[in-house]
Amino acid sequence: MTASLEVDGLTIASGGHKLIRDVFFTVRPGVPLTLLGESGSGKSLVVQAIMGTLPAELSVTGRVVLDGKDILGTDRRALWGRRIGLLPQEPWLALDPTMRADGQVAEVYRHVRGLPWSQARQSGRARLRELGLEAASRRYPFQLSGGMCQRVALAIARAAETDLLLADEPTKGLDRALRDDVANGLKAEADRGRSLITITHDVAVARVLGGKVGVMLDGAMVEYGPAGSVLDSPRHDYTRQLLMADPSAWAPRKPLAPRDTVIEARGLTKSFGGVPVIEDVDLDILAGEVVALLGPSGSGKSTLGNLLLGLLRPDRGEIRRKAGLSPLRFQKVYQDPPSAFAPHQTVRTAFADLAKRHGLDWKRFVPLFERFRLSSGLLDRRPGQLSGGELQRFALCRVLALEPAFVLADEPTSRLDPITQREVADLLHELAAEHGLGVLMVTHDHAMARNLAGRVIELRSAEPDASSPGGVTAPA
Amino acid sequence: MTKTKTMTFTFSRRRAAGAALIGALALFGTLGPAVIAADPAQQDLLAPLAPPGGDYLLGTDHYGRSLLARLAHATRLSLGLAVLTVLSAAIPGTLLGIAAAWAGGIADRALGIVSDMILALPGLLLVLLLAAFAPGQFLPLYLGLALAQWVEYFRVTRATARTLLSRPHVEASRLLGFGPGYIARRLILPELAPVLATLMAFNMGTAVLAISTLSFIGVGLHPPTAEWGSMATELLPYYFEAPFHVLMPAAMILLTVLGFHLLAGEDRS
Amino acid sequence: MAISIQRQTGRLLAGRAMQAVTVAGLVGVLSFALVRMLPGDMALRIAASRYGPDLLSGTAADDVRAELGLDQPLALQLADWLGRLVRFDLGNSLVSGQPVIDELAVQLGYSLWLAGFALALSVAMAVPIGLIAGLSAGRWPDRAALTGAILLRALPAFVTGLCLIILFSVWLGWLPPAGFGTWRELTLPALTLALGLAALSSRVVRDSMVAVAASPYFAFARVKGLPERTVVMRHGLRNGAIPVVSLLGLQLIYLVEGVVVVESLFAYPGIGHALVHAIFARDVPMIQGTALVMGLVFVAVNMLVDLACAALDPRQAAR
Amino acid sequence: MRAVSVMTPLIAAMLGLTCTTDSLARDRVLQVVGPWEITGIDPIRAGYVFGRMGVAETLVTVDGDGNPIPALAESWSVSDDRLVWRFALRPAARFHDGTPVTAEAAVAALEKARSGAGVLSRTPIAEITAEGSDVVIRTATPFAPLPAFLANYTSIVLAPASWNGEGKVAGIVGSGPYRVSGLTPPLRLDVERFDGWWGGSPKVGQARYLSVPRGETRALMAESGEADLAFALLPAHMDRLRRNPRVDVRVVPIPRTRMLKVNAGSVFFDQVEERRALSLTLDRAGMATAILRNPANAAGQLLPPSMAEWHVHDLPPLRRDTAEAKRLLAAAGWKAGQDGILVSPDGERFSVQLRTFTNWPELPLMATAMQAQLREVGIELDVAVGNSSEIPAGHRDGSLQMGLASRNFSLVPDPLGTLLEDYGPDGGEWGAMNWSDPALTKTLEALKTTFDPAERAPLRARVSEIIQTELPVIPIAWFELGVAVNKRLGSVTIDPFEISYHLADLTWADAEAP
Repeated sequence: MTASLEVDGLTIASGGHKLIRDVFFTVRPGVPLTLLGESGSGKSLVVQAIMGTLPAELSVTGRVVLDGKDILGTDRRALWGRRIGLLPQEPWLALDPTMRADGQVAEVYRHVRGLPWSQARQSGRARLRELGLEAASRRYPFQLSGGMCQRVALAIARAAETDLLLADEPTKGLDRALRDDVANGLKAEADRGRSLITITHDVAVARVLGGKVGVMLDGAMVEYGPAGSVLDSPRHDYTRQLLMADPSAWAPRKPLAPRDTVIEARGLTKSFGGVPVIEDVDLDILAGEVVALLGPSGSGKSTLGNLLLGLLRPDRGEIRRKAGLSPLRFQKVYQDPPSAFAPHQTVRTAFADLAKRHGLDWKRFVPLFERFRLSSGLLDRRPGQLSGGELQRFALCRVLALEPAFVLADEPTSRLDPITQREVADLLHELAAEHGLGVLMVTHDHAMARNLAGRVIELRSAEPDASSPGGVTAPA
Repeated sequence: MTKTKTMTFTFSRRRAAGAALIGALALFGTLGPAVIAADPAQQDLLAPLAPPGGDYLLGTDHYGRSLLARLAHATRLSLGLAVLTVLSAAIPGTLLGIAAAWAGGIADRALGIVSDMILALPGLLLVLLLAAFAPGQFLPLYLGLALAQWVEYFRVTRATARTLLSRPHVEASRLLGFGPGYIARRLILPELAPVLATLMAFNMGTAVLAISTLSFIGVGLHPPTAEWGSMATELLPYYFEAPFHVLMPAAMILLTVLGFHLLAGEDRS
Repeated sequence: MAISIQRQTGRLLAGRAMQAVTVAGLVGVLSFALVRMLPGDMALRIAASRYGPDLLSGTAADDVRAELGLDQPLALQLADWLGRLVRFDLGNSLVSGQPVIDELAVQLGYSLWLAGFALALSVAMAVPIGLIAGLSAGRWPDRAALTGAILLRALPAFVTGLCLIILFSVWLGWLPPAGFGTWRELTLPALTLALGLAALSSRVVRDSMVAVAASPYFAFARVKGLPERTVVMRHGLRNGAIPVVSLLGLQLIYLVEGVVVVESLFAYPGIGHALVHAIFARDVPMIQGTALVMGLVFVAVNMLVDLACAALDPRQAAR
Repeated sequence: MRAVSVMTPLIAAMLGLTCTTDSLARDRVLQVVGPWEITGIDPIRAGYVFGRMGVAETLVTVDGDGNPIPALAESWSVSDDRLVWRFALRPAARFHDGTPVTAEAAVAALEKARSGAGVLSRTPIAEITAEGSDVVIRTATPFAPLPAFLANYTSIVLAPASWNGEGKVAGIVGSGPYRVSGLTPPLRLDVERFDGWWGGSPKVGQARYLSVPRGETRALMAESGEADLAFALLPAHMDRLRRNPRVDVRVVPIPRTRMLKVNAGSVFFDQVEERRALSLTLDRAGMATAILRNPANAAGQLLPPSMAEWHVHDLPPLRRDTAEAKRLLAAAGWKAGQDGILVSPDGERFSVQLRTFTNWPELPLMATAMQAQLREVGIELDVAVGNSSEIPAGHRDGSLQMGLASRNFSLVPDPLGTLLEDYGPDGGEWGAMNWSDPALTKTLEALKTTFDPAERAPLRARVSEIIQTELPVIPIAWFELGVAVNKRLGSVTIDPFEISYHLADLTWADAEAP
């Protein structure tokens, strides 16, 4: 049996405010649908509306027709795992931390499909084997990499063999190589004749999946059609922006004119618990240049950055800063903007305290806010009430107010949607040029590194099983 | 940590009810002794265990003393002792906890060992030994309870502060030039507040109950001092003739625990 | 991985053993010093506890003083205790004259039975109640459980215990009001303690279940299509139990020493009772012995909790 | 929800067990409860429990009036010079290990008792020897109350097997109707019938003594039928138990008096007027009614009417008269100060500490009541509730001002033993402090050596009169022992001297004929 799903006129409202307006699409077996849009565009609400997990206080109208039957407003619990499957976002959080991988697959066979335990376990292991996870089947989620977790989740989805599969941001938090792996896995599910709906902000995923694409903006579907036509000849402005924002589509930046060295490192070595992470690294950052620090996760990128800032102490080696610079002029921009602000303080308090601490005049911030398009209304909100992009811009303001000479940007765009990501990257580049700022940008995105930075430094992987420690390979 | 907790101290209906309850108790304890004419030590051996109503609003105890007057005096003492004990334990415990988490290294380990030792020492031993120095007096009971309780705050604070200190916003604040004082006051304490509030609410009750336990085993305050725990203990033998009298001080303890719980806010999850 | 867990366990045991030795020394010295600093005539106190007030006399006290060598220098007495401790000899009780170790063996045994049974009862009450409250957070079962918890938490143990005796012994005639030896006598004191404990632990179970129920893995388990019961049993309980286990550890410690009221109300022999009497009687070897045993119980319980947490949570085992 | 379903069978199982064991519970172990803890096994610490439970016997015991009667000794005689006592042992007496009770064994046991803190150490015994089947005791001076001293529980006769090589008590091998079948100090003693007892075979096969420190629990044990004999009921619980159809409440006056010990060497109590004023201030009737629930317990004199030979009926009872008390205090030089508290001519405030303790739960209650009563005449009392040792300690170092205690006059069944100790020329730790009276000393000495009952009577009355006039201690209340007896027991005797529970005489009232 195969399923087809038709969504028509789906509207979700909170109070009088419409969060989703008139969304429509059709999914058929073998023709996957990808909903593309940035965070906050309402993609996840659509998934929740199909699953039947919308919060009770939201009102929903329209039709969600599964195989000719309108299921909206019915209790869909009985369909879960039988007709509708879900591939969760961030599977390393969605897998039970205290249960081994095979158990989490096998229980689907036992409790959903009613097989006896012995067969359920066998089938569970078979699913993992298919996805190349044989070795991982007796491990706990925390012992698996992000990509492996994603594949375990896929094995669970495959075990249920639901006709309809929903994938909610399946590549969130994964680096580029893993992203393609996941997209291909999903493609394979669709090719096996399942109906697939994928939600993502990653254009590349949409390209791999093919089928149909719907582009969402502010709760409305602004463009809908076959993947080829939407992605290659977009009609809506927003779709075009989205496509342009992908780092691979960026135009390479003008190289900057670096000046003297702000910070240099010689022979840096650091190990944690006996495992070397950084070994004998030399590095110079000049004023007015952007240097990209590339490497897969676990290669010691952030460690190196934190060593430079003095947040960690090296086991060996030395760090020299340009003479006469106050330590305050060495700053950092964080990967996850909300966590870089105290959750209970309004942004205004944070800036007021900063002004008070350093005897600064509030006036000094005003042009910065203007420059970063941050309206004063945002100041009285708490971090939880601001978007990642807004917070990251506030973070840049905060750092710039201290007139830094060196900024460590630790994956500053990885948690942002593509358009904001581009905006922040552009800002960093501009600031380096204008203020003669030395920027060390930690990233795992090769395209971004190539297009943004004057120099690229790549650290080798230092996976626990690889004996070679991280080291600099190729200064570009 | 994708969800950010907001620590607004909203004055919910629950909190308002808690504050009202504690306020009423505090008022009863402070004004009661002045307003109520009856002397809490005045006995009438011919009218013991009078039921509520009649000459005495809440009846009399086993010596024919006014229960209302005694409850008012007891409220002042018990509530005061509970608040004093909890504050004396919470303030140093929290400060040391933050200091240990901040300093790390040897200082942290040393404080950790001290707290472990105090936990391993039976709390009862500590209180009883202190009480043996000055039997019947207020100070040793208070000291003993505070000494036994501070460890709890220390451990909770140290554990929470340690994770907080490793969070990016704290690291950012250090890079931005803020000192330990600011970080402790403005960044750590507000995050700890809900946990500490719950702990303190619980310990208010624990302190009152601990004193009642002590008076049960004969280590109470000098007579004729009125205090909830000893009132309940003294009236216990009359549980059948005057059950209401035994329950009155118990009810006061209940109201206190309830009030502080409501005041502390929602259960943390 | 098995090897690393074993090594981890080994290190944990070694750490706890060190702690045990430190606790032993410290507790012994501290209780000795404090007791000797106390005002009053120690020999008279001991005599009062030995012979009761009727037979108590100054001459009896003088005999006690001479018999126990209380007039020897303090340092000598302390060194004597430490010297014997190394040979696992805790000396004799000054009151009963019996070896401390024998008395403790009896009393600790009864205490552990009581504490263990109380703990089991409290878990049997707290887990289902906390589970229901946690899964219906904010609705009436949750509120009812909270009200009950505050009520039980605020009642002095002697009031709860008395109510239980009246209900189960006098009205229903099911269980004896006091005594010890069989599970019948054990039930009421254990229930009294369990109610107080369950008041707290049901809230911790509840909070922990709320956190688990809000977790992505709980939601995912539902989405997988597992029946609600299976979701709770397979993914809720174990994760929810992790914070509760550490609490149970703390509670067991509280139980072993905090049961004085219950022991006295139900005429149940135990270590809390022993400690209180030893302090009243200034029975230094008994104080040292009880404090020592309690300290070691603390260390042992902490160790069990560590091991239990590691067993429940593979992340902790690997850390 | 699942867990609830797990609980259900558990609860059901528990209820099931309850029912089955409930029917088994009538396996007839006689349960005795009392507040007294078993603080060890050696006779001087815990001999009372072995005596009361019929495990161990003394040579002599007393009848309900306190007259010595034979126990292990069949008969006794005293030599003409009144220095040599000869006790003839029962030939049929056997220890629980089967060995006969020989004079040598008895002598060994008594010598142990004499060397410890027991009452025998306070007698002028010179020598104890075995002569055939007789135990012969020689005293240095004539000592009339000797049989009473031998009736005390510290003088029980144990088999030689009771002591280990180091001379410490290792187990209790007595000769009574019951033998120890289990002992868990400090709370429980189990005994079973000993068929070799000289007095015949007891009806009740097994008995248990359980120490239950809380009065509430003892009352509830009696109420629920769990306890067959519950001793030392609190006054507050007796009315309720009286209404219980299953329980018989017996109240027996016992030779014990609660009294105030005062430091007659202090400025507060050195004049007899002050002590009388103190006595006149106290509301004995009120305390006896409110606290003891029996106005007849207000002590009109030191020794209660139950001690017929010592109580003097025509002695005017101590009474309350606060006006008279104020007058006497004024006469003694005390004037009211600004805060209402009396002040002596030297400016000393009449503020004294009263020490008492919790072994008898009513003592702190009475202390608190007296605190309020003394306040009315301008005496401030600081009530310090502590350990019983603080009164003798204060007596010894002179720091005691007042002490409230309960004094047993039947520890040695003849009160003379206690009186000699408390009111001798140097006072006593539980009696007079910094007070003595040559006339009293002389009378007590005379009593020690007077064997003729007719001569003793006036001497005894004289003792009571002197104490009543001089008030070296202030009697407050007499004592009665409340006992709840389950009606399924027959032939219950409550011993006012608390020497024996007479278990061997008890019967099951509802027992079927064998």
